[in-house]
Amino acid sequence: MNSSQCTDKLDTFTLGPLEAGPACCDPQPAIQVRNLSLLYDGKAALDKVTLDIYQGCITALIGPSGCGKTSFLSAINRLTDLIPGCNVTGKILVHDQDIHHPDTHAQTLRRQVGMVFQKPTPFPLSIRRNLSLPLNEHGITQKTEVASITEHVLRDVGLWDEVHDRLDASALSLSGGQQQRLCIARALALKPQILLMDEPCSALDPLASGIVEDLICRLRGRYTIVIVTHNLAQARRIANYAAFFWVSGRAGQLIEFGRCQHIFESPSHELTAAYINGVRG
Amino acid sequence: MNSSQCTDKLDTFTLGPLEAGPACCDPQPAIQVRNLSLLYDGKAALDKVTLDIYQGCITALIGPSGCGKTSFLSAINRLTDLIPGCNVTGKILVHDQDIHHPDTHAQTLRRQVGMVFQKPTPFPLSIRRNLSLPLNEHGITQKTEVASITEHVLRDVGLWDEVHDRLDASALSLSGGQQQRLCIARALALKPQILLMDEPCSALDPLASGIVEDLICRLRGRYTIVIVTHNLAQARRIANYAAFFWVSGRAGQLIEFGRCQHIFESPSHELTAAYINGVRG
Amino acid sequence: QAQTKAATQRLVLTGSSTIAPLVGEIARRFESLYPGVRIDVQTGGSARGIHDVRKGIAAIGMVSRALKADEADLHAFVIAQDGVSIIVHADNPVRTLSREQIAGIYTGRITRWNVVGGADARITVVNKAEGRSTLELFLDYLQLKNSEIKPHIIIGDNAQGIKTVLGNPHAIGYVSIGAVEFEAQRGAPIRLLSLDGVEASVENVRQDIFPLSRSLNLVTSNEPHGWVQQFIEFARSSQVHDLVRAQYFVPVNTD
Amino acid sequence: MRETMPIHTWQVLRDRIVQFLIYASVLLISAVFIWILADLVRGGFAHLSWEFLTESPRDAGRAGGIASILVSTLLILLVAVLTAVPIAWTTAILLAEFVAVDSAFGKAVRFSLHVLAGVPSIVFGLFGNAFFSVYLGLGFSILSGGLTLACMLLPILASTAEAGLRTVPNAYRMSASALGLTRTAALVHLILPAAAPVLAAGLLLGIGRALAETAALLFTSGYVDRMPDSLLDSGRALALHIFDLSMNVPGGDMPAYASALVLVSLLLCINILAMKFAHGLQRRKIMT
Amino acid sequence: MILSERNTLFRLILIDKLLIGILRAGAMLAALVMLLILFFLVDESWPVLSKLSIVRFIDDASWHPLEGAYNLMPMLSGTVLTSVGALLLTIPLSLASALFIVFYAPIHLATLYKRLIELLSGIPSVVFGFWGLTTLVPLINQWNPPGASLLAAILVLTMMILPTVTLTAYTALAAVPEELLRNAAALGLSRWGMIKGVALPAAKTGIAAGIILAAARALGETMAVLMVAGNVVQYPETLFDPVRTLAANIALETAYAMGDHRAVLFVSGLLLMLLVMVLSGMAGLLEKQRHA
Ligand SMILES: Nc1ncnc2c1ncn2[C@@H]1O[C@H](COP(=O)(O)OP(=O)(O)OP(=O)(O)O)[C@@H](O)[C@H]1O
Ligand SMILES: Nc1ncnc2c1ncn2[C@@H]1O[C@H](COP(=O)(O)OP(=O)(O)OP(=O)(O)O)[C@@H](O)[C@H]1O
Ligand SMILES: [Mg+2]
Ligand SMILES: [Mg+2]
Repeated sequence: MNSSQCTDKLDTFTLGPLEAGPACCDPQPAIQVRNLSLLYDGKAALDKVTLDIYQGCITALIGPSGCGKTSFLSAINRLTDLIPGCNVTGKILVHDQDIHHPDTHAQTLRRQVGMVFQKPTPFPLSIRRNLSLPLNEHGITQKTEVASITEHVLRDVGLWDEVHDRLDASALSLSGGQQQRLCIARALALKPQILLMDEPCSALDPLASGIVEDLICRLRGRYTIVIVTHNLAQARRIANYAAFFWVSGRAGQLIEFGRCQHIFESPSHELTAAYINGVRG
Repeated sequence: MNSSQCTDKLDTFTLGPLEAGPACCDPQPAIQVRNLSLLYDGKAALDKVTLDIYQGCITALIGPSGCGKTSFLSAINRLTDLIPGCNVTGKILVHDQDIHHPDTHAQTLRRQVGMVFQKPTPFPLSIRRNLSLPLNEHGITQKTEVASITEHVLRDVGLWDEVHDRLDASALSLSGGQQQRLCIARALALKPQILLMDEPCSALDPLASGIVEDLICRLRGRYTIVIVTHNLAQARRIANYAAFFWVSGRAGQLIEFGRCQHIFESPSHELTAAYINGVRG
Repeated sequence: QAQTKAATQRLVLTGSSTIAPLVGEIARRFESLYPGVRIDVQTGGSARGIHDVRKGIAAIGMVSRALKADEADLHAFVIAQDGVSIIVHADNPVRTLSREQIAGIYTGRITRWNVVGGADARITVVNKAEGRSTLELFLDYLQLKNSEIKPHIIIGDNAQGIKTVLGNPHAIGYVSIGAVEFEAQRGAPIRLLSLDGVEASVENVRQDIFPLSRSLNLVTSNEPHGWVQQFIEFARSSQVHDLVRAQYFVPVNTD
Repeated sequence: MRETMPIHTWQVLRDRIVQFLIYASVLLISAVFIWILADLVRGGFAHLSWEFLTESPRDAGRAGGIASILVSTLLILLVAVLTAVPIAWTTAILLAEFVAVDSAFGKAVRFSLHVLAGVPSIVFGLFGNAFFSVYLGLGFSILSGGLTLACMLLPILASTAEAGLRTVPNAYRMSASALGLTRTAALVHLILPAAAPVLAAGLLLGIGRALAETAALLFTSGYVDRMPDSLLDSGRALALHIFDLSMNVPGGDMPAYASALVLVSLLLCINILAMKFAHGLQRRKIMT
Repeated sequence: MILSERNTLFRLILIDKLLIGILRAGAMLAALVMLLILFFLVDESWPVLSKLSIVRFIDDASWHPLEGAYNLMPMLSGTVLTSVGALLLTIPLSLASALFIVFYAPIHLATLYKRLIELLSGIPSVVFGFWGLTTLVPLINQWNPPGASLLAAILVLTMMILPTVTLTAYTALAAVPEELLRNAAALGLSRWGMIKGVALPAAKTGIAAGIILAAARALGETMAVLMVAGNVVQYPETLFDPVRTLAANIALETAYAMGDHRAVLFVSGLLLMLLVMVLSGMAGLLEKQRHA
């Protein structure tokens, strides 16, 4: 993908046209996870997870607390590198490229794989600077270009109308939901192909949560989205695929993966069924 | 209830016999809440809540985050006294005694109304001392009596077999679920009539959560239990009554109160229905 | 560049705290006569002055006693004479003490003032810290070793001795006569006791009849030249006699 | 319910006694400290004047003021802070951001800082005298005094800065990394600004310590009470001036009181500033 | 596929490498200072350490360096006695102060009192020493001369370390999780029951670390003690006897010392540093235990 192409796309990359993404007729794996195990200080948190994440789809990760969902996401964009004592084995291919290959740089990988956290974490800077800081760091320093990207991503997350007259206000002055949308915008500004979201709605009030959920739905198709959620209804509403994790023994394992309907309506594993029906967890 | 009577009861007060509590045929109010309003620094958190909690039953408080469930519990055992700027109006009768009456001592009230919190918080002392400290404070200093109560309550919460050989180990060395059961045991040691529980399972893993839930079920009948939970399935499984809170305007309000089946199967308020079905919140 | 500037135009003097105030005044006058020269005066005791001069840390050392045999490598220049005497608080009725009485007090044989004709109170013995030449002079006079002395308070400089005695009516100490007269002149309630029947005064020191007197020296390691020489000559000249007298020392006559 | 569970009177009594003891201690402490402060103000205020602040000392400090002393103090402080800050802060950043807690290098640096923090100031004085004054030949000078103080400030500045950096929420580092920012960029644009109030508070704390220091300067910056011309001149620090006036100058109590009052007021200002910074940080923490 | 469209990667990595280099250099320098200090202390004390046996510092008749008597023990005892005395006074008073701020005082009074203590922690030791010299010593002198004494030193030291202990105890107590206290209250514990049973045990390592820190400070304190302790080298028999501490000894004699005398003073500096290092090592251990 080169820059001119991106800017082309940006013009259509606003609230309206995005509404419907391309259909996923023939799913192509965007991320291939093979035998992924993850240890914190020698204690296993994930045990031999093998999974394909399909391009352009929303994949929901569900499961009880502590089953390793966050750890799984962190392994994909190598945020685990930052955690001392964290040891990852197994293979992860992002767009057919091994992320642990010595030629793969964490910084470029992370540019390609955006991430949104549970707690909205805008930087304690102005709204504008929140978006321009990562752009500048990635070599996009031209003022007009930065400004145009800023406007586009803010429109995309539906924040433009709410904040365009106070772009220089502190990002901390936004409400929780606005902050979370700003964080999504910030991730989008780098034009990633993949978006990892770790319970993006759970720290928000119901109203804001609904807005963010709508936003995620609108991103489907253009981005490959992996979303962790505790809200099963939400997973059901927005995801194409679902992966169910469970702690068996000490470490988290992938119990079942499949299309959302299957998982929710006819789970093949009894644990999944129990979890979905609220009997356990 | 005097001490000798208690000791009598203690003999039958173990894992076996407790299994089935007395049936609640004719519900008697143990707590009567009338027009309870609660303000933090002048900002209302609860608005005119009127509610009866029935003796020997489990009453579940449900509702979205921030609707004042914790505040409601704290008002009942006057823990709100500890929060500067917190102002409680309205009337609360615990076993027909006004808790705000000048003759009512907070310490005796709290002895009668035990409380268990979301995060397991054993004191950083030995397991034994965790139980003996409150007993000593309430004048039960005789060694044999303390030891016998310790054993009984630990049996009650199903912890005796797990810890009886290391009672002098630090309580912090227990697992999360064990810690929470120790906290429940600690509350039980004072022989309260009422037990308030603020999301007692939400910080635990599924397994531990299940054990604590079973324990709560076994306490039904002997204790009047008020439990806050975000897990609707859990509320449905264990509670006799349910109270649904919701934030309307700025302050939390009681929307609906009734028998558990009614609330979950045929809620009379549309907000309740929406919340139960996961459409909102 | 600062280094060379400092080396050519700055004189460092260290040593005896008895001499330091006097030299400080002399230096001030010298500086006003020769702008561009800076003279730093650091106190530290006579031994320190000798040490620093030998090590080259100071250009001139201040030594408030005659040089010893093993210090013959240094050049000494007397700038004034001083005596050391016993001091007590002005409220103390005792006027004179014999050599034995003093030795008795300082070795702890006499512990109360009424034994020597004073009030019924415990004596507070003030001694100087190790390394001060005043201490050496005093010990020499009493024929004692420092380890035999049983002090109650140990002080550093002359002024501290005076201050301690001022604050404690039952204290006894010994300091430079010059320093005491200087303070007494300012109204400090303090009294010098005579030694061996000789009144402790500047006049008696000048006449060389006071038993505990000493010469105040400036010492250098080499034959002085340049600014060092100029300063030493200035300090010995009659141009500064008023300063010497103002500090209650006895000027030397070089003329 | 009161009949069944009586509040034990001994419990109430015990609480009362403990409360009485605590209030009594607090009263005693406050009284003594107010006594000291009152003594300082009473003793020093009369002597305090504009001239006192703007004139150099005369007559061993009995007359004149403390202008040259203040200048020397300031210069010593400047040398100390300018030397210590870069070293201390880079160390702190390395320890807080770049080295794993259990790495050998980090452990070694941390250990040496820990030891340094425990070294008594008089020992710093000995070292400063042996190293800066004699070995490096700086003599009794503002420079050797300042450098000695810098060594003393090092652990204080480094540990406060490290603590400050650690209070910055990890979420910033994670988000920055997730956006592909370099650690340098995260440090410069996010972490340092967020930690700035604590860094400033730590710096002020260090300055306060340096300002109050006497023992380390005794054998390094010297006693000369004249206006210094260069950093190689000896200069007397304010705290040392108080020491000298009170110990060695008969009749020096009045100016000593006044100097002490000046010193305490300076420290008070610095403390208030430091608290303001720390407080600002607290507010920010609540906001985020 | 994973490619940046502009080649910024190289620059980014270079910047990080450069930064780490600079930081490492700084840290190295910081670590070096420690070694330098140790080296110079040992180097300066080497003339006597190599010549005299250690026993001389324990066994000599007394401290008369000019007469070749180098017994450091009276001063060591003076150092320890003043510090221990000050700690004995400080600990109960500071604990009371900290409890007052955290649990007893109404919020405004608590902040006011905490400000006072913070203000006091900033008062330089010379000022305490000066006050002790002009007020305390004459008072004690009237009672039992000479005034400058172990007692005066203890009192002045107490005032100096009291703010330190109070503030660390306050921090430790304030860090006791709110939930613990809420739990204790929910169990019907009285205020003192809550403090004694829960808050103090939970805060004990923090408080202990603060006490050790204060002890280290007391051992090394120089000027204030020098001004009020009388500085006679002896084993005190009563509280009213003067004493000399190691630190005061260094301050008093270094300016006048040369040769072996100076070297012995460096030895006493080493001894002092060793003493304090042991203490701060203990504090470090406690700290580690607390975080574990
Ligand atoms: N930094 C860490 N160091 C050590 N252990 C960790 C760390 N982070 C997570 N763990 C452990 O790894 C396991 C999986 O944690 P993870 O955060 O991935 O679970 P999760 O599914 O995201 O849970 P939740 O739903 O609560 O967010 C847990 O047992 C957790 O305690
Ligand atoms: N100590 C306090 N000071 C000020 N406001 C408070 C305090 N505690 C709670 N509140 C506010 O009161 C409201 C009700 O809080 P409460 O904790 O009772 O809700 P809750 O229903 O228990 O929520 P959750 O499910 O998240 O525990 C919230 O808006 C909260 O912000
Ligand atoms: Mg998670
Ligand atoms: Mg709550």
